[in-house]
Amino acid sequence: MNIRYFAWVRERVGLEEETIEVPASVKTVADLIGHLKSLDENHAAAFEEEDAIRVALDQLHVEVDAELGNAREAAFFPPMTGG
Amino acid sequence: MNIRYFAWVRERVGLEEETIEVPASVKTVADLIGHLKSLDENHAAAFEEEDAIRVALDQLHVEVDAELGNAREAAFFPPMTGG
Amino acid sequence: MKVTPVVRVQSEDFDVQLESRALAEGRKDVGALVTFTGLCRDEAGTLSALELEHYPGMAEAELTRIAEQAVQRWPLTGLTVVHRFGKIPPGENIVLVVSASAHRRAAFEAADFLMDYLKTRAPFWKKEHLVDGDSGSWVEAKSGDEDDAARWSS
Amino acid sequence: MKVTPVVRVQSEDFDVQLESRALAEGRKDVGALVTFTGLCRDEAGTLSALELEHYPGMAEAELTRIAEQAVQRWPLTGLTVVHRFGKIPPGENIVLVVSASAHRRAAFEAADFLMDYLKTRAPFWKKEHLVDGDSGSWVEAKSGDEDDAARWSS
Repeated sequence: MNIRYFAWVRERVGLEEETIEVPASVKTVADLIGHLKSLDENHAAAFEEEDAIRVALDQLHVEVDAELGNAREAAFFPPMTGG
Repeated sequence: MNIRYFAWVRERVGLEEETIEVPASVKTVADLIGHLKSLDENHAAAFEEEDAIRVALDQLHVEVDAELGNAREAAFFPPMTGG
Repeated sequence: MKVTPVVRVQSEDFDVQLESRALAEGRKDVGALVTFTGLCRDEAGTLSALELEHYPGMAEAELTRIAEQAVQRWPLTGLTVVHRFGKIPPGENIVLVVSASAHRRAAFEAADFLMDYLKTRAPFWKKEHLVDGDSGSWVEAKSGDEDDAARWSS
Repeated sequence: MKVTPVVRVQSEDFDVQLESRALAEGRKDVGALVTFTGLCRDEAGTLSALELEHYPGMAEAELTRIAEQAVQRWPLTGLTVVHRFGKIPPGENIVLVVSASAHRRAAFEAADFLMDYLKTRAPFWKKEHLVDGDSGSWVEAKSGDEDDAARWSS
């Protein structure tokens, strides 16, 4: 699965984008966050304030309880500040 | 006193502007309307629908119970439709 | 720093870009600029022009009073109101409001307020000229306009 | 007749006049044209630039979803949204919304709605670059922005 990071989430992870193998046990966005946090210290630090992070699956906003389903891309970012 | 008329009030009176002597008994805008109605048929027709007429004294919106005081100009017109 | 609104009543057209620039150019404290342009519609092809009558002197004075209220009520960095009079064909501009502020809500609300108040209080009257040659009737004030204006006094 | 919103995400500046004309010129059914321009402020001289990061693809998609909602909700004759990305110095444009309608309330509300939704839903993030050379912090979302957006779901 393709994972993208933006703004301070990107800075903390240290990556703009990565492709990961999703374990079969990972069904929801919350599961995916748990998995990403286990990867290394940077990921753990990035997802420390979980409540401050927003998620999109295939470029659509979703909540953390959303099923990953057949999504090909997940993106993690802080609350938006455009406009 | 200088009296001005706008829009359909002007068309019914047949005058843009006129200067009249205000009788001592005329104290308020309502009194003035009564006096104007007595002048001729055109004035009477213009003020027939009294509720539909708005008034300004010296270029400030007022209600019909306003005192004329030292006002030099009264204007009568329909509800405004600018913008 | 007190903002002095720019108010003009004129027969000639206005330039939205020019009026916007006057409020924003060379400044770094403007975060939001709202323009409202009111245009003459042809009412599905029936209207050949609107004729805007106004009360010279009071039109400027009343627009200034409304604009001063907006400046008191919202933290604006600039406010411009231009209203045309005379015969205006469909597709042409009638009225312009430009409001500038550090913040978007103030700019939006001030422009919205100004248009609502202007509609019910500024001494302008519209007469319709029809395509079939009739000089049609005077446009009637809408009760909805009074309701819109009343939103701001609650 | 269904209106198709114009949505663009770009690094280059936009021309408010050009975008306004595209919605009004040659038409006689537009009675109200509202433009909202969001500009970069210098925060009392402390800010040298804002850096706008965006999620390419999703930014366009999300702005289009918001614009389609506005078109469903209000009787618009046209709607345009342009959002810039990259480094933007104080005084320069960031975002533009232009809404056109027969009636002023629809044009005002659609532009206002679009800005509120855009602020909380379009994937853009601002980082401050400071005059003293620091690349400052990421701008934090304001709870007021969520409140503004919530006004439209009541």
